[in-house]
Amino acid sequence: MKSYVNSFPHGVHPPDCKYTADAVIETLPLPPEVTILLSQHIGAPAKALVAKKSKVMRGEPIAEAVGFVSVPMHAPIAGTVTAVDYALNPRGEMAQAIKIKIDPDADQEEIYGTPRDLASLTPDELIRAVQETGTVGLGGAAFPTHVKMKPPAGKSVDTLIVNGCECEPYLTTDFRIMVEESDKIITGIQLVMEAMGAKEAFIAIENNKPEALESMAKAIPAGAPISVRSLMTKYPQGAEKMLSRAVLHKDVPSGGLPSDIGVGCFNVATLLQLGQLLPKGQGLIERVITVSGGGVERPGNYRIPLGTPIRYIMEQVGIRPEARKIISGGPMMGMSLSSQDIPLTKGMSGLLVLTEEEMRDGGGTVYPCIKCARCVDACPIFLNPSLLGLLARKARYEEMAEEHHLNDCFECGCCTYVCPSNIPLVQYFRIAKAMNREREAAK
Amino acid sequence: MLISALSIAGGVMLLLGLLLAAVLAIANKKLYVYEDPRIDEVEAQLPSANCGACGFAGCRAFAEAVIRGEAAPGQCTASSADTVESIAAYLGVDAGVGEKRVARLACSGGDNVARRFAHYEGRYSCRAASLVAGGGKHCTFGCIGYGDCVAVCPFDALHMNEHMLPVVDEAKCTACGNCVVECPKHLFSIHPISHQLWVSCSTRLRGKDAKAACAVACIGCGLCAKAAPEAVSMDGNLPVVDYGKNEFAVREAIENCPSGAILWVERDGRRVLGVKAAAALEKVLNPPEAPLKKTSASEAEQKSEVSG
Amino acid sequence: MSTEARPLIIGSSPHIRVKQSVPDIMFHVALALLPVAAFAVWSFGLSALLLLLTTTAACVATEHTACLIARRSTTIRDWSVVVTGLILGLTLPPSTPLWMAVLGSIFGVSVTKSLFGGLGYNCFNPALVGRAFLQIAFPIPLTTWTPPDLPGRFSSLLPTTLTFPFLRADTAALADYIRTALASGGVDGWSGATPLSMWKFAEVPQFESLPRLFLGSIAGSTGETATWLIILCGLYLIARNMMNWRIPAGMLLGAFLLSGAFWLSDKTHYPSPMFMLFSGGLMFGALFMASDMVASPMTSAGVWIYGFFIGMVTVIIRIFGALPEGVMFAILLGNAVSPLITSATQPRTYGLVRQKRWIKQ
Amino acid sequence: MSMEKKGPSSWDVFFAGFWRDNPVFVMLLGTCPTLAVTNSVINCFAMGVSTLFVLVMSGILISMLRNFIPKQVRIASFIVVIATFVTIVDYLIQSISLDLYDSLGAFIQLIVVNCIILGRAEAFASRNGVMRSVLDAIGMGIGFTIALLCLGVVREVLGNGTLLMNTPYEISLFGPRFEPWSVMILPPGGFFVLGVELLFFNWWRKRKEARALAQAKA
Repeated sequence: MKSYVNSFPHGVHPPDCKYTADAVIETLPLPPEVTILLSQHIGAPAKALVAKKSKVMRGEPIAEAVGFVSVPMHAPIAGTVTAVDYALNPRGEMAQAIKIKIDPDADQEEIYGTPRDLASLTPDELIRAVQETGTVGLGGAAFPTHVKMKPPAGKSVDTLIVNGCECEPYLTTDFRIMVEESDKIITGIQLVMEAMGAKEAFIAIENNKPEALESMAKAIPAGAPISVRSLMTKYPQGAEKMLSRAVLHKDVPSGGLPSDIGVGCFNVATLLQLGQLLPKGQGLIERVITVSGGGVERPGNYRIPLGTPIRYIMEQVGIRPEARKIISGGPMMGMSLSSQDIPLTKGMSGLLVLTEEEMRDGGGTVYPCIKCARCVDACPIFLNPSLLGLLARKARYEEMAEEHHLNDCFECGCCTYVCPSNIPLVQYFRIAKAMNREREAAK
Repeated sequence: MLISALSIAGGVMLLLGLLLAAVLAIANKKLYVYEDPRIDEVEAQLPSANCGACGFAGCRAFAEAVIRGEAAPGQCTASSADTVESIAAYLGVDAGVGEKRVARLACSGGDNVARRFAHYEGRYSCRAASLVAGGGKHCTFGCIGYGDCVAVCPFDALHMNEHMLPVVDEAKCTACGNCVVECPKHLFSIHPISHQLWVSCSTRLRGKDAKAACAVACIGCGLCAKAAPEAVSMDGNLPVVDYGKNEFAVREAIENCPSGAILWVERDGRRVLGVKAAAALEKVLNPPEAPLKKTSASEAEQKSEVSG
Repeated sequence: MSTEARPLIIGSSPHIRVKQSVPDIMFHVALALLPVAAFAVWSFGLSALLLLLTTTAACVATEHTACLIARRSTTIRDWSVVVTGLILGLTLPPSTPLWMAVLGSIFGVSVTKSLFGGLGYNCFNPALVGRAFLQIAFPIPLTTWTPPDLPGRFSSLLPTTLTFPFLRADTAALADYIRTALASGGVDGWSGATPLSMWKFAEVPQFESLPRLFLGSIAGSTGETATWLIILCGLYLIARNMMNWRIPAGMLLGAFLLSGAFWLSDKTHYPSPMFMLFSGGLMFGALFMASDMVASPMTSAGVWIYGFFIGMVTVIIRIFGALPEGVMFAILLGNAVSPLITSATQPRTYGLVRQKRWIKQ
Repeated sequence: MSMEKKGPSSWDVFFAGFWRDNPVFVMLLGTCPTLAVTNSVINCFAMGVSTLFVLVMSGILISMLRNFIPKQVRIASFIVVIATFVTIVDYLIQSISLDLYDSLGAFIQLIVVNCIILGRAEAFASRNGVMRSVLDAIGMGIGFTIALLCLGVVREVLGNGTLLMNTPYEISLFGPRFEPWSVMILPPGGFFVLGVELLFFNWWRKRKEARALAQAKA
């Protein structure tokens, strides 16, 4: 019996393509104009606090949270609000946004914020402070961090898993920040542990990142209940459910949250931002992203203000004419973007500009399923993607959800990645889930 | 010999017959179920499309409801008028025929007028494409054009035109509502054919932004609301026709529309544009002095887009 | 720089794929069968070559015609039908009349594959169905064997190969031909039996020596004799991740354990487990026929059960059945139960307690 | 079955069983004897004629009695009628040829429960006059016999290389060197041939319908 020490069963090994692993984080020049989407997170969209022509300083709150599951937005540049209306979001919808034009005379160095003494805060106050920073899960999910820090009533979190796996190919942001800014990450971990009352924390890092393992281990202060775990390099190691299996050998119950088994799971980038912003009382205005892929002339890791149009980023790093696809996030789970007008959002951990040659997706002929069972052997959730795919083609969506656990699928893409018949399984599942949601809503 | 064979056969059969007859009699008494024979008759006349437009789970359920008096025969929109009459006459009830209703599409943005700025690859279906960055059409509110509605129409009443826009054949449309449910952008709705003033656009954008995406987009100018103030009002940047005051929804409302977003649907289903809109559209589709009209037009659009 | 010149492509994630597609897999299976086919031609000469070419061509032609009739674009380019043709040819005796081979090809491909909807929808292995049909229809020619390495095998055909369609294969002439050829090589006497039938039908069971079984200098179907080569070719496919290794492993294990139990009970009557594994079509069946992806179960546990089941059924047919060989029917039986095995061995979904499936139903 | 007020002409009634409503190829009734006895032409013929006889006789009797048999006990009454005629046929075949009787086995007795006969009694004879019932019975009987022969000819020709084997009129089609396809004589052969013939007939029917539809449109 094979025991999966430091990993989880199934999964895939895509080529890692981490070309930018050695590229030190650079800061891009400020863009002339930014577009702040009011819904960059999961939950209620923020409500604009500014109107056309208001002047804002850098880091000033420009939109407030609506309710608990929501976060405020802050101005990433000092300038003048030019419009509060619609802009294209990464999902290809028109959504509410605030547009700010840079003020050439304004001071871009000074950042709005009120430093505070964190030691004196109660956990609840700390969580409120986290909400005020506008921090969301920066790994890609964009779930408000403070909501995660407050487990549902009756549940408590005693173990923290810090996700430094970065199992998606190409992406190197988490790696770079773990190498370059490990101290602030540790600060973030300690703050979150304090707020949640967690007793220990594990920093989970895949074993293809020895530098990060070393740097994080070095940054842990003596005696702190924080340890580094080296995990097997495998996709999707960075998923919450996989992490809890790999690190703690526990399963998150189906349909449940990690807090059901006393686990909280946070991305290193999120914790870095907390470690950086909380003591100064500032808001989230920029993030580090990897810009990579064959369509980019100067791939690297860049610190970029939120709301920067992708067109501007592409002008800065140089886009080749062969570029055919721009992906927000990694190639396995990322969203392809329909336009360069879309602004950078909190949930974008990378921008991949792929060429025809690199994509090799969808373009291939779709063959009938030959029941090779590779998808069954790849699915980390132990579903039967082949069967689900057949049901989806017959539009038996309810049956998929009720009898074959469709809703446990988190669309990691392993099944589609390995399918020799080029069947767009994940796309089928997304359609099925959307149809089920719509049917539920109709009821 | 013959006599004995006959008596044995006859006797055995008689006994058996008596015994089993008794069993049958009991079974008849205990297990008898009455079913109205008229249900079968009505069901036989219905179109068996099981489309669900009547609001019941298929034709048989509808037939049962009609017999019980819970539904009027006219509620079956898929039947011809003759059939409805015949069912009504058979049951001696009122046909309950309402006005003919049809599905209407709130978008006119075919590929000739609305831009696609990204090329979608994957399963050829609107539902699938809409989940991938909205489908790649510049106007994120409009029709994606992969024909999911055509696929679900049980009456062959929907067809894609040459610009990848579905066209309702109002003669065949029975208002079953399948397309209303199917469209991922929720562009279809069911209307009586007397609702002739029709806003054929769903954009939330305004002015230049809307125009950049689609030549027939509503720019929110409000001229239609001015022309027919009793029936048309502006909601955000789209006109809304109050069909409760349909008698005020006059044809004059479309005459000043600069883009053709609001139009007039004739009783036979033809869509009529206002004079101004028709002229404007003519210019977009056949720009004067341009042999290389396609490229120059798209370049011009790009420039305006970049500067704007 | 105008980056809008070419519209961006949008598509659903994942945006990268493995490069191995269905035709690649099928092509490599065909490739892996080639050495086996070459050995068959080396052992049995021109007749075997002609037989293999005939079955392959007939299968491809059948599939193409079926696609034409169904008004679909032809699917012969995915190589799967070539694999079917090769396997069918390799499972027939070298002396099979070509018209029967054509008939088996047409039957196997059309009934098992085309009628069910083509690649991916066949619930049985088409080559095996074709072979089973021939076995039931023409039992005598299909159990008439030729010794390997006959002198003159590259200069003349076996007398039955070119039998006129629908006419009886002249097995007497074949026996004469073999006797003459053997005599010219200084050997006399040919029992006309495979190692399995020599064990099963001889008055005193005879056991062929293992090295001869392993190296393939025995009588049998064209492709099943060279055990060593079959294992090598199978290992190639396993190494390329184009075959589920659990199927052959389970099947060999099942056959080994059951035949081992019999052998321990009576060593004079029952053959050793190694004899069982190396004789007849078991090795070929395990590596190339039972492992057919379409007709085998989809779960890892299910695949073990499936292999084990086929292995045991093979041994049971060989020992208790009327035929000396049982691989073909065992695999067809396995194919028939594989959907059941799949549904009974669904893996436990992450985070769920295992359902009590049988109680639920 | 079209059972409108006017009803089809007698001619239609007679021919329906041949083709449009053929009991084997269209209604898929009576598959048990169809698969079991069709391994030789003479078996098919005997089975077909026996069924025809029972169909006609029970059709006559049932249509004559149709106004006297109460609805509630009709099935029981039909079975009694059918069983009587089947018993007669059983005796008859025994007296004509014992070999034939043996090769048909239990399937003559099983005509009692052949759905074609009960089906026609229920669907037609019990609702129509004697004349029309007889026409229907003859049509269905001949249709059944034709269907059996379609299978029987193929199976016997491929399975034995002959026609009318086991009769004085046996014809050998391929000469003595024919290689018989023994699978065709065995039960699997029945399934294969029935499957292929159903495929063929349905394909033909569909094509005809499609053409009629295209013509109606044009």
